[in-house]
Amino acid sequence: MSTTTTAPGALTPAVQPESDNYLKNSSGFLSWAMTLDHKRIGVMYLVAVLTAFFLGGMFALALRTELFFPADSTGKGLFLTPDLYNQMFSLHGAIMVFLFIIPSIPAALGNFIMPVMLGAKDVAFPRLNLWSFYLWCVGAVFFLAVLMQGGLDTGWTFYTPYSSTKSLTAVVPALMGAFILGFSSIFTGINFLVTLHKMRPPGMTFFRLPLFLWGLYATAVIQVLATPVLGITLLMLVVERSFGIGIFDPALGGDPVLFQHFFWFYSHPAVYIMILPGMAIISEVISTFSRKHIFGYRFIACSSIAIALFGFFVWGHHMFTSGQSPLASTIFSALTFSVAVPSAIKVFNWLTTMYKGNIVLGAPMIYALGFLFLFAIGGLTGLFLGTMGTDIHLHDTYFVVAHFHYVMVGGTLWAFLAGLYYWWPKMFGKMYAQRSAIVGSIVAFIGFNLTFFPQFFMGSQGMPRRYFTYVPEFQIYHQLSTIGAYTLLVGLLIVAYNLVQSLLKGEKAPANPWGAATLEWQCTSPPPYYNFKDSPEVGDPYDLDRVQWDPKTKGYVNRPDYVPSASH
Amino acid sequence: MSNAHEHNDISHVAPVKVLLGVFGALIFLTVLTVAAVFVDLGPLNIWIAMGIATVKALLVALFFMHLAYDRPFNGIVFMAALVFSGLFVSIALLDSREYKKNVDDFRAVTPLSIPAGK
Amino acid sequence: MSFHPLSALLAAQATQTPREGNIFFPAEASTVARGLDDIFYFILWVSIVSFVIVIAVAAMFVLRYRQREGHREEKTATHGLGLELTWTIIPTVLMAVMFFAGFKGFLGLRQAPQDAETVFVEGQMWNWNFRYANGAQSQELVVPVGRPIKLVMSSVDVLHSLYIPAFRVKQDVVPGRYTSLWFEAIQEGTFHLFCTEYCGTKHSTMITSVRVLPEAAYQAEIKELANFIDRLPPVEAGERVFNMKGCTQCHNITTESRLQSGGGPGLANVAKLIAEGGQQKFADGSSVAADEQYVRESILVPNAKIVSGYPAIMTAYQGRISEDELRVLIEYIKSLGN
Amino acid sequence: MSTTPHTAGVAAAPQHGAHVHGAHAHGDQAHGGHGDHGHHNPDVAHHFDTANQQFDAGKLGIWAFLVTEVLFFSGLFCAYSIWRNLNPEVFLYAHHYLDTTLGATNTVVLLFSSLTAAWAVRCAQLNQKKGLVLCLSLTLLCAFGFLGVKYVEYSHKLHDGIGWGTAYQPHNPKLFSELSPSGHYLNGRYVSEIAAERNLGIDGVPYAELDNAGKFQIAEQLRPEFLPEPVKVRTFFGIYYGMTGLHGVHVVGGILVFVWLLIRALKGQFHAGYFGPVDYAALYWHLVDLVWIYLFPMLYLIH
Ligand code: HEA
Ligand code: HEA
Ligand code: HEC
Ligand code: CUA
Ligand SMILES: [Cu+2]
Repeated sequence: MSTTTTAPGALTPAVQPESDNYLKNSSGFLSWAMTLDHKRIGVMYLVAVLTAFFLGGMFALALRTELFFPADSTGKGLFLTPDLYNQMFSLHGAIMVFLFIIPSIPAALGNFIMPVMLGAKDVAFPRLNLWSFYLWCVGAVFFLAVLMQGGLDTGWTFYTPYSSTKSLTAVVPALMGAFILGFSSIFTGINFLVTLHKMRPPGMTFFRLPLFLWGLYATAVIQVLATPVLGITLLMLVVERSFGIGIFDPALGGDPVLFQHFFWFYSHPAVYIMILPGMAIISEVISTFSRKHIFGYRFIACSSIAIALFGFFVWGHHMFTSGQSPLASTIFSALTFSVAVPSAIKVFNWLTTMYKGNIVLGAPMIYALGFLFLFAIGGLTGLFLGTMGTDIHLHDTYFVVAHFHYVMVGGTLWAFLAGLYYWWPKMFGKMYAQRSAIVGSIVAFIGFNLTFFPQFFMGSQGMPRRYFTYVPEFQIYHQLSTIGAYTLLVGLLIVAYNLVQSLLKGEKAPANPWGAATLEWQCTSPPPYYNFKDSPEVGDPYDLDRVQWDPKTKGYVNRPDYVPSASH
Repeated sequence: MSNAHEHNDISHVAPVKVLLGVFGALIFLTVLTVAAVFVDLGPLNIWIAMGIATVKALLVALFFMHLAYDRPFNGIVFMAALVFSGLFVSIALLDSREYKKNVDDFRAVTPLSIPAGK
Repeated sequence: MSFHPLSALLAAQATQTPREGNIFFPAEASTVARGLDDIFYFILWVSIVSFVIVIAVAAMFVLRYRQREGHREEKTATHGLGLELTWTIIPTVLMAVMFFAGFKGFLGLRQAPQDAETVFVEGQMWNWNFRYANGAQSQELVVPVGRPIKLVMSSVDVLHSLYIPAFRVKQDVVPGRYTSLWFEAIQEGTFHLFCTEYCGTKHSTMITSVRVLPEAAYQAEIKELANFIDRLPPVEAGERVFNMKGCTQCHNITTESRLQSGGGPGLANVAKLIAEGGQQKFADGSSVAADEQYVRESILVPNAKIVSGYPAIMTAYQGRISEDELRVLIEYIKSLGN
Repeated sequence: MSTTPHTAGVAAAPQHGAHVHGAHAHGDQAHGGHGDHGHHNPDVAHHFDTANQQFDAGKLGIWAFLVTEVLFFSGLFCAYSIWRNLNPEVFLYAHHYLDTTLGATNTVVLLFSSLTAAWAVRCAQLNQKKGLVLCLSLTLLCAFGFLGVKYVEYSHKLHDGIGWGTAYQPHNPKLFSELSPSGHYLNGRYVSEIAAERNLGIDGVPYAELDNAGKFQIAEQLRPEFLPEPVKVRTFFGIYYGMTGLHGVHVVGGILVFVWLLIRALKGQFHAGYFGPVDYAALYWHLVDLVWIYLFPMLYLIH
């Protein structure tokens, strides 16, 4: 536990009795299952999304294993039938998107960190927060039911009329599951939106919010504005499939392209639900681990909002070949680039933050650097897809698969892991072994690139996605990719081992191991049940002069002679 | 009723006069919409009906829902909903109109027939 | 790989010599391919340069400013409008160029020349059917070299997408409407034609070829395709129709059922029944004498009578098959009993 | 940005003495309300500092929720706009099956319930318990009335085989050209309207004075205007049921909420210092009303 002399104005981590920490203040199954504490809900979410990630990962490995060889001359695959393969990628995509990546950063890490970082006692609606978690569970149960009832083979995009008339799998339960998960996500969004507006302690103006909170704010805006449209789309599809209403089914005079408008009106903004919180974590980590004030705070904050809002105008870039009119395609293509600009701004701001810093290569920073590398590739390849002429060739090939794994895995997953390693000591009060954390990260990095880099080439050469088998010239790329996937598995297993070890044997974490200036580091690790007895003093969240290294606690403590600098 | 009674510390209290007045206006506008149907103005009819509906919606939002007295931010939030739904509907509509010809051409050759009981 | 940044912006058409295939692309076998590839290479170079800058700068900072004995961070400005505007405006300009190049390339892909010859395409789970102006039909696409071809496409069931990587063209095939694309092949040879919109079990084998032939050979080929029914013996002609209409997707010509992989009964069964004068049993418990009339109905309106044990997934061929084709097809099915 | 939410300080004086303690005393301190967890205003949850903050948070929360509701409905509005725009004949043809009188009745019922809901908030704000109970009960009554009318409408249609999707199987193939089996539609306003407009009649006897057989004959004459039935009529009913059904589900949801409010109101849990739930529920109810304000002309008054 850290101790220090108090300076007027600066806040000291209060010495709290052990029993006060949120993990120990009560015990028993019900104390978790019925908890309204955002921290416990965050931890439950964390366990839940990691389980989903593991399951989705297993499906991915099945895909990759099958693709090691093309089907033989009789059409038989290595160990899957075409139908099973189709179910694998559909469930892989649906689980990864709806159960893992969308709730990952906001609902797991965000839930835990956001109120503490803000200096609030809880989110605005704790009960709604718990509801959101249980809705996630119900959604997950629906997906499990889908697994029992013969899978899902529509792809995660549920395009009609295949999904409404032809598929023989459990489409309706899957749609219901995704519908419920949508509401789980909406509830998180509403909660965060209100918390950030109404629960800010005195002095915490909008432009003093840490960038992680800006990211969550922008995310919440998308969750509230876009997710309901997913809800109604899925509901209409349920009705279409069950009763044959005819809105999307051409056999009844409906329009399948309209369905795609409905789907992507949500699902494009949803990719920014996935990346914005990730970018926000990177802003925190890079500043802290470079020991530098973040560069261009306002530009970063505003670019998050810009991405969130512009992200609503570009959905049609998924539909350039769908039969959408050239007029609409042109509008969507032009606007697509307008969303890419704020992302570029962020990248350059992060770089400048590192300039003349004192860069600590801890595990979170290694992940942040990995993010920079992988997200740049993922984002830049998005430009090939946003360009109408080239997307015609690249659409629905492995080039797209590679693009979105680079942004979702290389981007969001890497940021998620950066955040997990960053806040782990705060969440569980334990330090982890830096060395094996970094080894895991590097193995995963190599495995990831080996998996998905070859896919760019086979994609631009014409390998279509969602293919159970393929023509021989693509074999070498597929084999590299499969080997990469197993390497990635090894890397992630090291990560999992490292984290479990830390729980079992880790050293006790100081209140502020990395020397960050945001408020969550002002309370003990793990935080007390009430977060803060008194609202903490709010200052510039990136003024790292506030703290200094204290060899006694092996952490940072508040500097006694600290005077807040006027500049920002 | 004296003004002192009409006060609440937390939020604005809508005066009875306003409530009844708004209600009266809403009923009047409903009658007006129904009446407007009997006048054939071609394509204008729909716009008149929607226009009246919008006036009604505004009345409800401003007075019953207190937006006229509320924090402006709540109004902005609500406007966002309308703007984004408008965006969604209008672009989807624009696109379907653009490719309508491809559908019509096809249907001219292959008329739609919906089997009974399907 | 050779690269001409300016040519990308001009989105040139047929003027330049096409390139051979490389790690990025198959050979440029249509008039539009080269221009589109140039746009790709333009974006590629912008990406490579900005990626290298980003990563080099990051690496340099990590090396120079990493934490070590005696090194301290230095205070620098926390914001700078000039810098930030620079890296807002430069990417904006580059992306504007990408958009316009891509837009022009797209228009080139969408506006078919007036004199293009039309070929009708019908997508079906999981078969392609091409119909030419002279009435010929084929399962592979046959086109002449050096002449624009316009494909007018529709689907009878779900979404498909016609993709010819060597031509850099792709367009979804949508039920209930027409979509179209055009190309002009500039190289003889055989190229892949993929279905790239997920369409169920055999999406990955909904593959066929494009054969690009010299004009004369092309004319001869479609002539042969047009009147094979008159020329060939009925059973042989029927076999061709059988393959062309996608029946093989769901039916074996033995007695073996394809139920497991989402298909229908082996057609030798019904052939045997016809030969023996037997009855076919249906899902609703009824049965009917298996004869030509029954086979005919099974093809035209398959859902009228559903063979017991099978789902009603066969698509109706009413209006999609000519009397002649039907006649030889029935002959062929009857011949399967032997 | 607006002022920080914490400045407001003092909670409204509640009517019961029991509520007067705790937070208010600290109103003018810099960190108003902090550090007194021991004696908190029982109406304010632990993580809020003041009743005002709690109310504001709830209010923004409910507005954000209404945003999601609007976007949720927007999907159906989108489908409607596109179908109506591309297939106007279908809409013109099929909407005659809807009964404008019932639709208008329901509009008035809902508007009235909106008035009582708004009034309920006022009563709660002013500590008028009796008024509050009355207003909530009236709102509930209207909600049931609305559903009752909807039930009548739905059951008439279903009786004629006009369901949605696969259940769209009009019993009588010539349904639209004749009196419907329930005698409900074409003998109603629609035929009479046209007949009046065009002075239709038999042997100089105007339509209105004809017996049923005569009316039937006129309906027969009007047939060609309706025939052949546009193929996609059933999708109109799909949209009709979809929109009114989803709206109906929201009415049912509203009923549950208002029952809960009524119970709490009877227990005297609302007062000038704590009436958030009444306000939030009323906002929701007004939105349900707003949706109907559009649905009514869109579905019933097509020209
Ligand atoms: C985390 C999720 C995520 C993110 C952040 C993005 C970001 C982007 N995406 Fe991606 N995308 C997906 C997830 C994501 N995407 C998914 C899941 C799909 C497929 C769904 C499916 O079909 O199943 C998809 C598909 C997809 C398509 C459709 C392809 C097709 O099907 O044909 C397109 C087309 O425009 C596209 C474009 C873009 C663009 C322009 C960005 C931009 O926002 C990227 C901006 C970033 C940068 C530009 C890089 C960083 C900047 C620099 C390094 C500075 C230097 C830059 C310059 C000088 C230019 N994406
Ligand atoms: C977040 C989203 C996400 C993630 C993380 C992944 C991860 C992976 N994906 Fe996936 N993928 C999608 C989203 C995602 N994917 C989507 C949306 C599609 C489109 C589906 C469609 O077409 O409908 C798709 C499609 C897709 C395809 C294309 C299939 C086809 O078109 O035929 C392939 C093929 O290689 C693939 C592979 C992989 C691999 C190898 C991984 C690997 O990265 C997986 C690695 C994970 C593991 C191996 C699990 C190990 C985990 C642990 C050991 C626990 C770890 C614990 C801690 C870290 C604490 N994916
Ligand atoms: C999408 C899959 C599919 C395609 C394509 C298909 N069929 Fe079928 N077919 C079936 C199924 C399933 C059945 C059994 C159920 C039924 O009777 O409809 C069937 C039944 C039949 C029967 C009756 C068989 C019996 O044993 O009584 C005949 C004959 C037939 N098909 C011929 C054809 C011909 C000829 C074609 C091509 C022109 C064709 N089918 C294309 C799926 C298909
Ligand atoms: Cu046809 Cu995929
Ligand atoms: Cu997108």
